[in-house]
Amino acid sequence: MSEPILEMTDVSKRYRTFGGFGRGRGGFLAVDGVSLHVERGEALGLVGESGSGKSTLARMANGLVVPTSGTVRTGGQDLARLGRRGLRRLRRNVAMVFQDPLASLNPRQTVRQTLENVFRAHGETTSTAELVTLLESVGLGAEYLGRFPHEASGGQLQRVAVARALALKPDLIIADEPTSALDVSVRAQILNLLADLQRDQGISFLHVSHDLAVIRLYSDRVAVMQRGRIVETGPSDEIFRSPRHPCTRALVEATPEAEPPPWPAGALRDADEACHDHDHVSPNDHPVVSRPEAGATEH
Amino acid sequence: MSAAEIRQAEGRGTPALRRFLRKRSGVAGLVMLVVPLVAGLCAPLLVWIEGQDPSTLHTDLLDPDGGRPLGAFGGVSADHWFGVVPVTGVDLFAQIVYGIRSSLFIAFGASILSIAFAAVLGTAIGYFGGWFGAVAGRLIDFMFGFPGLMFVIAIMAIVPEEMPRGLVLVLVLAFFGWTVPARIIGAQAGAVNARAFVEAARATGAPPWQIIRREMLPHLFGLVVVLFAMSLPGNVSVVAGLSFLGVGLRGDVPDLGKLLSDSLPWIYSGADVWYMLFPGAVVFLIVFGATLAGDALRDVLDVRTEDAA
Amino acid sequence: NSQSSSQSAEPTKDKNATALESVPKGQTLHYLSRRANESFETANAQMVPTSRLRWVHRGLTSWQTFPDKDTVLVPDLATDTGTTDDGGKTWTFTLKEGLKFSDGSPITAQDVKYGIERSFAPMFQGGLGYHKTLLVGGADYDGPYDGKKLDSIEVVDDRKIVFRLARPFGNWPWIVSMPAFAPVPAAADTKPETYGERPVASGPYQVTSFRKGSQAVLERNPNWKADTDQVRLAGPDKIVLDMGLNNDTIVQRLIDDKGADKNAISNALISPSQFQRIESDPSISNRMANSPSGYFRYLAMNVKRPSLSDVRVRKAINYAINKAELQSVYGGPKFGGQITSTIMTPGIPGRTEYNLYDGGETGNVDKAKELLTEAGVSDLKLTLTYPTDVSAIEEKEAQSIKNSLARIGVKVELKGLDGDTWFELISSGDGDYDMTTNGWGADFPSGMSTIQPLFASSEIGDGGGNASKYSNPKVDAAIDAAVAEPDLGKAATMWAAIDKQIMEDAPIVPILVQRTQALAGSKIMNYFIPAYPPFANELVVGVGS
Amino acid sequence: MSDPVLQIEDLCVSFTSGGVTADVVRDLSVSLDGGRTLAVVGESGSGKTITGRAIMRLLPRGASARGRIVVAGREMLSADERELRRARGREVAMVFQDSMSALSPYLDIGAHIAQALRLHDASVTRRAARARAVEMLDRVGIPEPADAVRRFPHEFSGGMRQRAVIAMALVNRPALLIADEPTTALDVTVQAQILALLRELQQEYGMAMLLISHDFGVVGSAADEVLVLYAGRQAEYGSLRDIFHRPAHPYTAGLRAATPRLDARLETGGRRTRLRAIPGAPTSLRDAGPGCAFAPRCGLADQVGERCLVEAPLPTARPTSEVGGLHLAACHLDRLPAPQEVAR
Amino acid sequence: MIVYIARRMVTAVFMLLSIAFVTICLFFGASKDPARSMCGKPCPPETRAKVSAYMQTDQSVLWQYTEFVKGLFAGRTYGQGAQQVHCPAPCFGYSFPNRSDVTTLIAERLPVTLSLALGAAVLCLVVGIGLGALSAIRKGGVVDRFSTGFAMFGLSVPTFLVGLLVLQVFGFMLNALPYSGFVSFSESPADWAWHLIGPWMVLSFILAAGYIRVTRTQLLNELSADHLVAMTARGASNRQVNRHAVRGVMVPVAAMFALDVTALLGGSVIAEKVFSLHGLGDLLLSGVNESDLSIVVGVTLFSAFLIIVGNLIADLLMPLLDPRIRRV
Ligand SMILES: Nc1ncnc2c1ncn2[C@@H]1O[C@H](COP(=O)(O)OP(=O)(O)OP(=O)(O)O)[C@@H](O)[C@H]1O
Ligand SMILES: Nc1ncnc2c1ncn2[C@@H]1O[C@H](COP(=O)(O)OP(=O)(O)OP(=O)(O)O)[C@@H](O)[C@H]1O
Ligand SMILES: [Mg+2]
Ligand SMILES: [Mg+2]
Repeated sequence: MSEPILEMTDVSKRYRTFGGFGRGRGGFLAVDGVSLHVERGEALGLVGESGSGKSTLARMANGLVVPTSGTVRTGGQDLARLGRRGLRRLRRNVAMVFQDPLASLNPRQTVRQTLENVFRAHGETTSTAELVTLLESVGLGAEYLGRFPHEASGGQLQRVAVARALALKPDLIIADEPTSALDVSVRAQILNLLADLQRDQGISFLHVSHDLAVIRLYSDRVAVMQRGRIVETGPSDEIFRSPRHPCTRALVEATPEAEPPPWPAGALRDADEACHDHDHVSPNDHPVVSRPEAGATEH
Repeated sequence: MSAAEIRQAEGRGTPALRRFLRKRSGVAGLVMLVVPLVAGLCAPLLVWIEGQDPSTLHTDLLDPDGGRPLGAFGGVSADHWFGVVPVTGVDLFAQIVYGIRSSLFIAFGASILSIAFAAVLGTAIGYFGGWFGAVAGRLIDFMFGFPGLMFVIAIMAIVPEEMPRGLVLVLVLAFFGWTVPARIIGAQAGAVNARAFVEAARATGAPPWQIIRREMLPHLFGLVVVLFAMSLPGNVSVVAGLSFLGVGLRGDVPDLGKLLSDSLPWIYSGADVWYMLFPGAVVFLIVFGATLAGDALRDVLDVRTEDAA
Repeated sequence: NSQSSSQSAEPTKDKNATALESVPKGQTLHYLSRRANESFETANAQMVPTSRLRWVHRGLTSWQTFPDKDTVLVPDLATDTGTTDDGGKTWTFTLKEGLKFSDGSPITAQDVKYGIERSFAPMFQGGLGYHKTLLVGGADYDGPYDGKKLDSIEVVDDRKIVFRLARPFGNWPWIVSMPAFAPVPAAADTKPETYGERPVASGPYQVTSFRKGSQAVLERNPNWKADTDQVRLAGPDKIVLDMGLNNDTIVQRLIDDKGADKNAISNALISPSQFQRIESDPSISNRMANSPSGYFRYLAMNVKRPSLSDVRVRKAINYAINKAELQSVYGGPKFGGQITSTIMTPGIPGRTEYNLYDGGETGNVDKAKELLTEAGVSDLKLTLTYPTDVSAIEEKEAQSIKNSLARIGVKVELKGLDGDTWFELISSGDGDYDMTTNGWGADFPSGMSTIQPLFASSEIGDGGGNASKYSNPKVDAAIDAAVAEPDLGKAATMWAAIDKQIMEDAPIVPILVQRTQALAGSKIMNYFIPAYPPFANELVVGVGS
Repeated sequence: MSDPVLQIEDLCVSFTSGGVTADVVRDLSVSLDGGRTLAVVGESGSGKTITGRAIMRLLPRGASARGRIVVAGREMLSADERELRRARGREVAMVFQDSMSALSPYLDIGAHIAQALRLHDASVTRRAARARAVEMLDRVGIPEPADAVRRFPHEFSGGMRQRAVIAMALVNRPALLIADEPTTALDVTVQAQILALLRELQQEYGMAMLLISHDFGVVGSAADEVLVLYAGRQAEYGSLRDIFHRPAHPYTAGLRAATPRLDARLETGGRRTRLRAIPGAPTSLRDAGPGCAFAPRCGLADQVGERCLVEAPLPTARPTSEVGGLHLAACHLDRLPAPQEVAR
Repeated sequence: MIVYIARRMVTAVFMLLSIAFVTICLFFGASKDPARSMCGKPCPPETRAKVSAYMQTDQSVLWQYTEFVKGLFAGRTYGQGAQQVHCPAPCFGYSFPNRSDVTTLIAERLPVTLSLALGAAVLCLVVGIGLGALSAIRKGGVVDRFSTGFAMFGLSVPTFLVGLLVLQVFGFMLNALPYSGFVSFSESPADWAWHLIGPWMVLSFILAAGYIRVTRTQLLNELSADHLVAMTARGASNRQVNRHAVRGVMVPVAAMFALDVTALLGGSVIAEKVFSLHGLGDLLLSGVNESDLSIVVGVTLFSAFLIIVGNLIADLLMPLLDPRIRRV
C-alpha cells in the first residue's frame, strides 16, 4: 500500500494563555504525544469525551493548529517544512467540514460567493456550470447559488459546506462532528452523503464525533481519545464489539441504545469512573470574562 | 439571540440603507448633519449669494458705545441673514458657514484618522491575537491612563507656532480618539476571527488578506461606520470646547467654537444673545444630528458598542 | 544745593485735595481679584504704587492722584522725593522720623536697602527691575541670600540712604516709588519664599490671614501713623481680598451690587458686551470709573524689512489706516479710546498733540496710494503678527488693519501667535515679520517710560521692546540726553520733541489711547481713574454707609 | 386511581409579532401520573421547549397560551401571580438545557439552593437552608458537598452543574419535574449518569417527569410514555414500547430508522449500511399549510393522496400492546406498511 | 488574589512612570522657555539666563525626567543656600510664578475637583442607573422614552453649552443657584452641596447618558438571561428577579466608570471654567495661560495618577462584583 494520506508521529499541543506581562503559567496540554495515521481511501473515526483534544488533533492535520512538538505528514509532506504558502497549497488537498453549518458559512456571502472564494484562494476562477455541477454532487439544485445562509435549512447548509470541501477535489476530508448540530432526520442525509463520497470518489476521512453510533456506522477504523491521548485504536467492529480500554468500554456502555429495558443505574456509575472524573474542570468551562484576546490558530 | 434572530440580523433581509431610511430619527439626524455640512462645503457660494464676505467689518451697523449690533435679533437683515458679530460688525452668516468648514474639517479629519487607525489596529488585534493582541491591549491600557482633555489642553498650549494648529488639533484628537474604538473593533474582530466561517475559510487555504478582506471586514464594516458616526459629534464638541477654553484654533480662520466662546460675554450681559444662538444652534444641529444618525445606524447595522470597553 | 526733582504741580499737604472726598473710618472693603496668585511680596511685584500692594507696604516715594489733575510724585517714607548733586548719578533720600513696622521695630535705611537687595535674587525675578541695571554693580549682583551686599546702595545712617547709579538718570525719584523699594527687615525674612504672604507691614494694614489663591484679610497696622503718610486715606477697618475669581463673574456681581459686593472694588476688566447694560442704567453707570487716557496702541512697522525700509511706504500706511474703524473695534470713543497720532499719551508730562499724517479718522486712501506710487511700490505683500491670547480684540484689530491696507492694494497676511511666542518674535533682533500691533503702558509718567523702551536702538533684540527695529543715532542721542536730565520739567519738553522727531520717520502708526473702565460697589467712595496711571487709586478708596 | 399530576388539554401557544399571530403549538392534550416519565421528542423548533414553558407559564414575550393546563390540581393558565409563584418551584420545577446560563454567575451554588428553598418557606433560616443545600448536593452525588456549596457555577464542570441544578429543582420536592434536554450539552458518559440520577430521584420522590429531548436514544432509555411532536402538533403518543415497536406515524418510524445505532453493523453482518434518511428539512407550524405538516416529507403521502395536503389529521387511537394503555397517532393512514417501505 | 493586586499595582506604577516620561519629554522638549514669563521687565538676556538656571529649565529633558521622578519619591530642591526652595515629596514640580510647590497647589485645588467629580459621579450613577433600570423594566414606556431622549441629548450636547445654559437659567435668570464659589465640606456641608449643585447637574447630565444606555441594554440582556428565567421558575417574584438582574449590570457599569474618571476630570475643567471654581482644571488653565510648565506637567501627571488609581480601584472592585473574575 502507498504512503498514508495522514501520518502523525508523537504530536503534542500545548495552548498558551496570554495575560499580564508574562507568559501564561504553563498553558494547557490539549494533545499529548499522539501518533496516528489515515490510509488512503480510509475513514478513521475519532471519538472521545468533550475536551479530550479531538478537534485540536484534527486541526493539526491541515496546519490550522500548529503542534508544539511531533511531526505531521499530510499527503506525504511534512507540515513543519511547508511554510505558510506551502500550507495553503496543501489545503487544496485537505478539506474540512465543521460542526455547525450556519456558523461555518459566512452569513454575508451567498453560496456562490462562498464557493468562488475557495477557488479564489488558490488563484483560480470557475464557471457557473462548474458550480452547479458541484452543488448537484451534494444533492442541491442551481437555485441555491444565489441564496444566503439564512435562506436555507441546516441540512442544506451542511450540504453547501460539503460542496465547499469538495470544490478542490481533496484527497482527505476532515469532518469535525459534521452532524451533531443537525436534526436527527437530517443527520442521516448528511452521513449518507459523506459515506457516498468515500465510496465513490475514494476520499479519505478523518471523522471526529462523540457519537459512537455514527462512528461505528461510517468508519473503518476508530481511535479513542481521552485527555489528550489516544487510548485505543483498531478496526471499528472490533473496538465496539470488545472494547479493551475502560474508557472505551464506558463510552460504549453509556451510549443510549434505542430500546433497552429501564436503566441499570448502579452498574453504570461504576463503569464511568474509569473515564470521567467529576473534578476535572476543563478550561473550556471557564467563561471568558477577561478582555478578549482571541488566540490565533495560525501563526 | 436565537439562530433565527442571528440570521435575521446578519443576513441581507433588506439592504441596510433602506432600513436606515425607514428610521425617522436617523433620517432627521442625517438631515441635521448634512445641511450644515453642505452649507460649509458651499460656503463661498452661499456667502456670495448673500453678498457678503467673512472679513469685512461693518462698524456702521454697531452701537458706537460698546459695539452691540443695532437692530433686532443681533442685526438680522436682508443683507446680513444671521446679523453681524458685535464689536466688528462682521457678517455672522459668513462666519458661521466658513466656521463650519474649519470645525467640521477638524472633526472629520480627527474621526477619520482615529477610526481608520482603530480599524487597522483592531483588525490586526483580532486577526493576529496572541502576543500582538496582548501588547496592543497594554498599549491601549496605557493610553487610557492619559487624562485626555487635560492633556489636549496642555498640548495645545505648547504647540510650536510654525505648526498649523488645525492639523495639530486633528492629530491630537485622533491620537486620543483611537483607543476605545480600537478596543471595540479588536474585540469584535477577535470574535469574528474566532467564528467558524473564518476558520472554514482558513481551512480552504485562503490567504490572510482574503480572510481579512472577504470574511472579516464585511462583519466589521458596520461597526466601523457606527464608531465613526459616534466619534464625530464628540470631536465637534471637543473642538468647540477647546476654543471655549481658549486653546483651540487661532488666527483669522472662522471657527464655530471661537464664535461661541466670543459670544459668551454677550450672553452673560444679555447684550446680544443672538450672537450665541446661531453658532450654538449650528453646533447643536451637527452634534445632535450626528448622534441621532449614529444611533440609528447602530440599530440598523445591529452593532453593539457598549460591551467591549 | 540740592535740586528738587518734583513736578510742575506742588504736592498738596491737604489729603482731601480738590475733588477727593474725605472717607469715613470703619467698614470692610472687599476686593474681588481675578488673579489667583495675589501676594504682598514686593521684590517681584509689577504693580503701580497706587495699588493694593501698598496697603501694606510703603516706598521711598509714592504717587498722588486726582480726578482732575495730573498725577504727582510725593515723598512716602522719605522726607522728600530725593536729591542729587551730580546731575542725576547719585541720589540721596532721608527717612521720616519715628516710622515703625507693624512688629514695632523702627523702619531704617538698612531695611530699605535689604528690600531692594532681595529683588536681585534669582528667585524673585519677574518684577519691575529698572533699578537692577541702573545701580552700579547691579548686573552682577544676585541678592543678599549668599551674604553679599550691593555696595552702590549706601546706608549712611538709620535714616539716610544713598544710591549710586551707573549713569545719570533723571527719573530716579519715580523709580524709587516702585515695589522693590519697600523696606523689609532682614530678621523677618527667614523664609523668603513665603514672606509675601504675611510680610512685616509698613503701611496702614497688615495681613492677618492669608489663604493662598483664595483669600487674604487685612487689618489695621497700629504702628502706622496717618500724619506721616500723605497718600493713604486708610478708611476701611478691614479689607478682604478674594482671589482668583472669574472676571465675568466679578463684573456680574458688581453690576448686581448685592450684599457685601456693595463694598467691593476689583481689578476685573469690563468687556464691551457690558457697556450697553451699564450705560442704560444710571445706577450702574454712576459707579463706573472711566479713564481719560490709558494704554498706547500702535502698529509697528519693521523698518529693517526691505519692503518697509522706504519711509514713503510707512507714511502711506500711516495715511491708509482707518482709525475710526479700529476705535469702533475697541468699543467706540467713549469706552474704547481716543484716536491718536502721537507716541506719548495724555497724562504724560510734556505730551503735545500733532498729526504728521492726517488722513482724517477713516484714512486718506488717495494720499496713501500717491505715496506708494511715489515710492514705486506695487503689489506689496506684508505680514501682520499679533498676540492672540491676550484678548480677542487683537485679532479683530488685525483684521481691520488688513482691510484698511487692502484699500491701497497692500495684501496683508495675518499671523496670530500665542503671547509668549509673539513677544519672543518681536523682541528678537531679527524677527521674521513685517508689522505687528502692540500696546504700551508707561511704568511711570515720563516720556522716558514710553519712548526709550520702544524706540532706542539699544532696545532692539535681546528682549527689548523696539518692535519697529527703529534705529536713528540722532534720536538715540536725544533720548540719552533726556534720560539723564534731572530737571523733569525740562525733560518733558525734550521728550515731546523726540516724539515728533520719531514720527517724522514714521516707524509706527499710532492708533489709539485706550481707555479702561472699572466698576465699584455702590458704597464705594473716591473711585476714579486718573489720566495716569489707568487704574483707580486703591489707596484712597473708602466705604460709605 | 388518583388524579394525574399533569393534565394538558387542547393547548395552543401562539406568538404575536408585528401584528401577525402564529401558532407554534396546536391542540396538544396529554396527561401524566405521578412517578411516571413522559418524554417529549421532536426535532428542533417542534415546540418542545414552548410546551414545557407553557406549563410553568414562563412563556417569552409575545407568546400566549390557550387551553387548559392543570398541575397537581392547580389551573396554571388562569392562576394569578401569587398562585403562580407558589406553584413554580414547589409543585412544578424545571431543569434547563444549558446549566451554565441557568445559574446566576453571581451566587454560589449554596445560595442558589438556599434561595430555591427560602422562596417558598420564609421560615427557613439562612443557615438551615444552607445545611439543606449541603444535604441535597450530597444526594445528587456531588463529592465533598460541604465545600461545593461555596463554589460558584463557573467553578463546576458541566456534569456537576447539571447535578446542582437538579438538586435545586428537587429541594422543594415538586410533584412535577420538567427537564428540558437536561443532557444535550453533556458527554455521553455524563449523560448516562444524569439520566440515571433523574430516574433514581424520580422513583424516590414519586414525582412525575416531563423529559424533553430530541434524541431517540435518550428517550428509549428513560421514558415510560412518549409524545412525538412534529411542527407543534402531536404526531404520536403512546407507551415507550408501542412507540418503538409498533410506531403508527410515518414520522416516528422514519426517526427510528434514521437514528444510527451502535449495533447497526452487527445486524447487517458487518457490511456497510446506509441509514434510511427522512428527506427534506423539518418545518415549523408557521410554514405548514392546511394539511398534514409532515406530508411534504412523507413517503406515504402519495398513498393517501390529496387528503394529506388539505386536511390536518387528528390523533386517533391505535392498537396497543399495553393493558389499558393509550396509543394515539395523527395520520390519515390507519396502518403503516412494513418498515422498508416507510422512507423513500 | 494578592498576586493579582500586586500585579495591578506594579502595572499602575509602571504606567504612571511611562506617562510621566512621555509628558515631560513633550513639554520640556517644547520650544517654549518658562523663564521668559518669570524674567520681569525689563528682561535682558543675562537676567533670563539666571532665571533659567535657577528654575532648572536649562537642563536636558532626560535630566528633567530623572529629577521629576526623584522628586516624586524624595522631594526636590531648587537653588542654593538661603535662596533654595524645597519641594517635599511627592513633588510634582515647583511653580515659580506662584511661589509654591505644585503638590501644594494641587492639594489646595483637589477638594474642589474631588467634590465636583465625586458628587457628579454619584449623581450620574444614581440618575443613570436609575433611569436606565426603569426604562429597561418598563421598556417602551414613558420613562423609557424620556430617558432614551435624555440620553441622546446628554450624549450630544457639548458640556460647556449645558454649563452655560444651567448658569444662565438657574444662576442669572432665576437666581436660584449661586453662580460661583466653593465652600469646603468641613465648613458647611449644606453650603458645600448648595454651591456645587449647578456643576453637578452639568457634569452628570453629560455623563448619565452613557449609564442610562449601558444599564438599559445590559439590564434588558440580563432580564432575558436564562438564569433569571430559572429564578422565576423557582418561584421568585418580579421584584426579586429585577433586583437580582441589577447585579449583572454592575460589572459593565464599573468598567465604564473606570473609563469615565477621565471624562469626569475633563468635564470638570469645563465646569470649573463655567462656574469659576478653582479646581485642578482651573489650575491647569492658569498654568497654560501663564506658560507655567511646572503646573501644566504637574497637573497633567496628577490627573493621570487619579485616573490610574480610579482604574485600579475599578479593577480591584470587579472581582467583588463578578465572581467569575476571581480566579487565581
Ligand atoms: N485556542 C485554544 N486556546 C486554549 N485552549 C484551547 C484552545 N482550543 C482548545 N483548547 C482546549 O484544549 C482542550 C481540547 O480541545 P478540543 O477542542 O480539541 O476538544 P474536543 O475533543 O474537540 O472537544 P469537544 O468534543 O467539546 O469539541 C480543551 O480543554 C480546550 O479547552
Ligand atoms: N421568542 C420567540 N419568538 C418567536 N417565536 C419563537 C420564540 N421562541 C420560540 N419560537 C418559535 O416557537 C417554535 C417552537 O420553539 P421551541 O423552542 O419550543 O422548539 P424546540 O422544540 O424546543 O426546539 P429545540 O430542539 O431547538 O430546542 C419554533 O418555531 C420557534 O421558532
Ligand atoms: Mg471539538
Ligand atoms: Mg428547546
